[in-house]
Amino acid sequence: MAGFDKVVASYEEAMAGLQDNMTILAGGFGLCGIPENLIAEIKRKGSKGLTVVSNNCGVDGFGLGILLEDKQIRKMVSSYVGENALFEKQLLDGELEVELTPQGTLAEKMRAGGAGIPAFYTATGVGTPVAEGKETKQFHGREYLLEEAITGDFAIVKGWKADRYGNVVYRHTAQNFNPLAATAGKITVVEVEEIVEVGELDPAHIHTPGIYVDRVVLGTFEKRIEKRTVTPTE
Amino acid sequence: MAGFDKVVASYEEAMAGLQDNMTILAGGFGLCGIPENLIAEIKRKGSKGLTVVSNNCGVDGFGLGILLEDKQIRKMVSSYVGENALFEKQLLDGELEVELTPQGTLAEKMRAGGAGIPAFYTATGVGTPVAEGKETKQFHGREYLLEEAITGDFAIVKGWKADRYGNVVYRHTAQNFNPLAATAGKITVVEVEEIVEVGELDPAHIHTPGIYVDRVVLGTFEKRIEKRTVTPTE
Amino acid sequence: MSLTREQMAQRVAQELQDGFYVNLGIGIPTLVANFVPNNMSVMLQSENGLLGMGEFPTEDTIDADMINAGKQTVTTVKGASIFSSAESFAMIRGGHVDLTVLGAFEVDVQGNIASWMIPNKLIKGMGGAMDLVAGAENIIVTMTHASKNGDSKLLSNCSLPLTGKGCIKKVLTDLAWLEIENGAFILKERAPGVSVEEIVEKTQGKLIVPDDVPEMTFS
Amino acid sequence: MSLTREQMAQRVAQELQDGFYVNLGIGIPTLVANFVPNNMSVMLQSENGLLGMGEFPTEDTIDADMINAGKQTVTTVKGASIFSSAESFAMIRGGHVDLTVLGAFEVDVQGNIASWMIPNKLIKGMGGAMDLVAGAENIIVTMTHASKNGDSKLLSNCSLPLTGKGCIKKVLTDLAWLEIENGAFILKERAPGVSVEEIVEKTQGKLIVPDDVPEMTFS
Repeated sequence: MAGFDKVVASYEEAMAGLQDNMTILAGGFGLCGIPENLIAEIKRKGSKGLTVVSNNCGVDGFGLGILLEDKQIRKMVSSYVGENALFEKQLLDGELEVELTPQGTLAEKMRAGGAGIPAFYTATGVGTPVAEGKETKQFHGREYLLEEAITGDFAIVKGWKADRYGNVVYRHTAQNFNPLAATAGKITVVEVEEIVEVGELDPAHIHTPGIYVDRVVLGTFEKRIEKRTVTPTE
Repeated sequence: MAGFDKVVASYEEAMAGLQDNMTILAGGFGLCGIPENLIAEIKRKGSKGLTVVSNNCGVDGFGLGILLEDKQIRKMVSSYVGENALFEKQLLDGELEVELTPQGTLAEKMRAGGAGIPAFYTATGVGTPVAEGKETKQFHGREYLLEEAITGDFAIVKGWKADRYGNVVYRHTAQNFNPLAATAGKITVVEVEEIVEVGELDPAHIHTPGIYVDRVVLGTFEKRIEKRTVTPTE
Repeated sequence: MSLTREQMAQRVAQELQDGFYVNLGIGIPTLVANFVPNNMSVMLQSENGLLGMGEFPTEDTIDADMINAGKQTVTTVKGASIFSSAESFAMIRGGHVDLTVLGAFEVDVQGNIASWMIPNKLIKGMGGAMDLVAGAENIIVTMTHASKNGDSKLLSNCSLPLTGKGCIKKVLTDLAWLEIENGAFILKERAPGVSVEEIVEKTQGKLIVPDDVPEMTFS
Repeated sequence: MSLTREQMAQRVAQELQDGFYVNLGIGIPTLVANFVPNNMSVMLQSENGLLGMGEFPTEDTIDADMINAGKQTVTTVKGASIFSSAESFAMIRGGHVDLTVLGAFEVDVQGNIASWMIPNKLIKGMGGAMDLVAGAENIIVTMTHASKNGDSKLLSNCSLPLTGKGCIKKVLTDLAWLEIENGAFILKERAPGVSVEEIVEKTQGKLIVPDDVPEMTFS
């Protein structure tokens, strides 16, 4: 089944074809489940003018934050940003554009992008700055906003395990936006901790079927923790 | 965790509260993964004037087909019907109304109903009889139809295993419409082949989280096969 | 000679590429799976929620919970995945399936297709056909070129209610391989032994006949 | 005396019911989990994709892949489920969460809430707050009754950009428990030792004071 073998040998190959001014959808929530090595490869490549769609923008020196260092990001589409000083500076200096999108709407926009739904209605954001310039419509006596789908030139995704056909499972809450981004990229690249034999993943428990995935690359991960909270042991 | 114990002792309890003229969403595709005992309980109860939303309407004498015998169904919302003679007769006699809905639109309408999306756009059905009376809108130069969400007074669902909290997994292609119906019922009832200990299902592999489920009932199933196709063994 | 059902399936199979995800409709399209070239793999998507459909089971392995969109008992291949109907149609509607093959009653020069409803006959429903034709980039319609009465099924305007609008670009009939472009059928290949004249006669919609119309080959 | 943060959490916890699925925001709402009555169970939903959030892990069990919406490392309880952000907000937007508790800058008599944006200050974003207030039937807002400058946060019209419109019915401040009905705050309970006069003085929006306003009790 050579035609279904999605595994590439290097990160360079994984991000081949990335060009300036492209739109990239990235999985992850905070620093959890972020495609950290694919982000590093984008930094190495030096592509500029990028639009990045991701719930957050990393921190100074890690995650998407490192793409700010060489001003590679032109625009962020996110629900929550600014955990990093560099982000704040570039935003205030007008070097970075931000489109704030409610978290649930952002998730649904990516899902819609992958699912051939060009737009959907939601009550989220009605009467708020998010509603500016958007169509509204009443259903059953309540007002809803029309929100359009998002797709990307690339989707960069962090999985736990994948097989060569690109079937992916995620680990714990590192799932988050990853399966949604995976559906909505023209080229979807998944980096994983482990590549397993085809047939090893239970068909009923695959989170992202291989049909959405173009490339799989094996990586090692730092997995930085943003807020380390522990229960002291007695 | 008594408050989360969804298990009921009988099918009578499982369908308590069902009244005439209610809307019922049913999982299943053909005869695969249908809530066969919950359907039988609806027949036993004798509720009339029902609107049933289900991809198909069973066959003569099995599945939703048995609700035709006493004319309990007023209206079917389905993508494909008429595998049963009784269905055809009642339709031609004007005793039964049918709203044909493309299969993917039907699935998405149920998902939307559960997800608080009152309506979405799809290219499916543009320029066909399905588009009659529906709003259309252009996105990126293509025409799309506005389709509204579906919710039900009851959702009747067939699972494989559930725990007492109502977390459900489905078996093979018996999944189909079941997880979608499960999200969109005011009262969601799941019948299963096995009730397992809480904690036994892997949190990352639960198909329907318990938050969607109101009642769980244990049953035994005939699982009739509609088209038995086999590869002869040598 | 007009093509047999098997030859039609064989011709469609020539359009497959290694690594294609394919949805095959009921009838002739289903037979395409039997003609996948040996040096090639495709994965079959079944819209009830299965990617990686395998052969029919044996009597020993038959399972009521494992069926395809035609409601036949099937198996899975290695690397298959199983999911909900919403996920299945997200794949289809989202354009992730590489090739869709399905039957039809009529096709016209605008790329319209009618395949589900004959007025005044019992209407069973469109099933997943409307989603499939709206979602796919790459669709092949398989049907006989004309009805038993000799009425052409390749029309200037479909006479039956549509399944989809402007979505068909490739048609294989028992007589010819045609593509739809700029409001016309282009005759690309003819069945072995079938004359251009017969195809012209049996095609009601505008037909463009290039200077050279090769015969189909079956290797 | 105005309520402490712990007392506020304790008062909110009195609104819990056995079997509730609850989403708790950052700050005081998070503390509510510490006051769930012994005879009762609730399941905590965290909008990054977790239903059944447990306590913080130990140093031995800490896992970067297991966090909550506040980005804190957590554990799961038995019977938890983990899913995508789209599924998580399907639950929230679809009204499946029984109670949502969150903080705010301002609330007004129309049930509007402002909680995410102060113009001319750096805007970090709304995160999931807009989805939470739009989706939930049952929301409790927790905040101080007035700012440190003494400016009321219970207004006739929110002055800051909204998080949600007409969605708030219950507010707990450090001074009072109030409900919003027909364009007014209804004073339901006052913090122990706090006078009705003080609450009236610190409430800018229309306030209805019933004849009897009991003190809160903490058992």
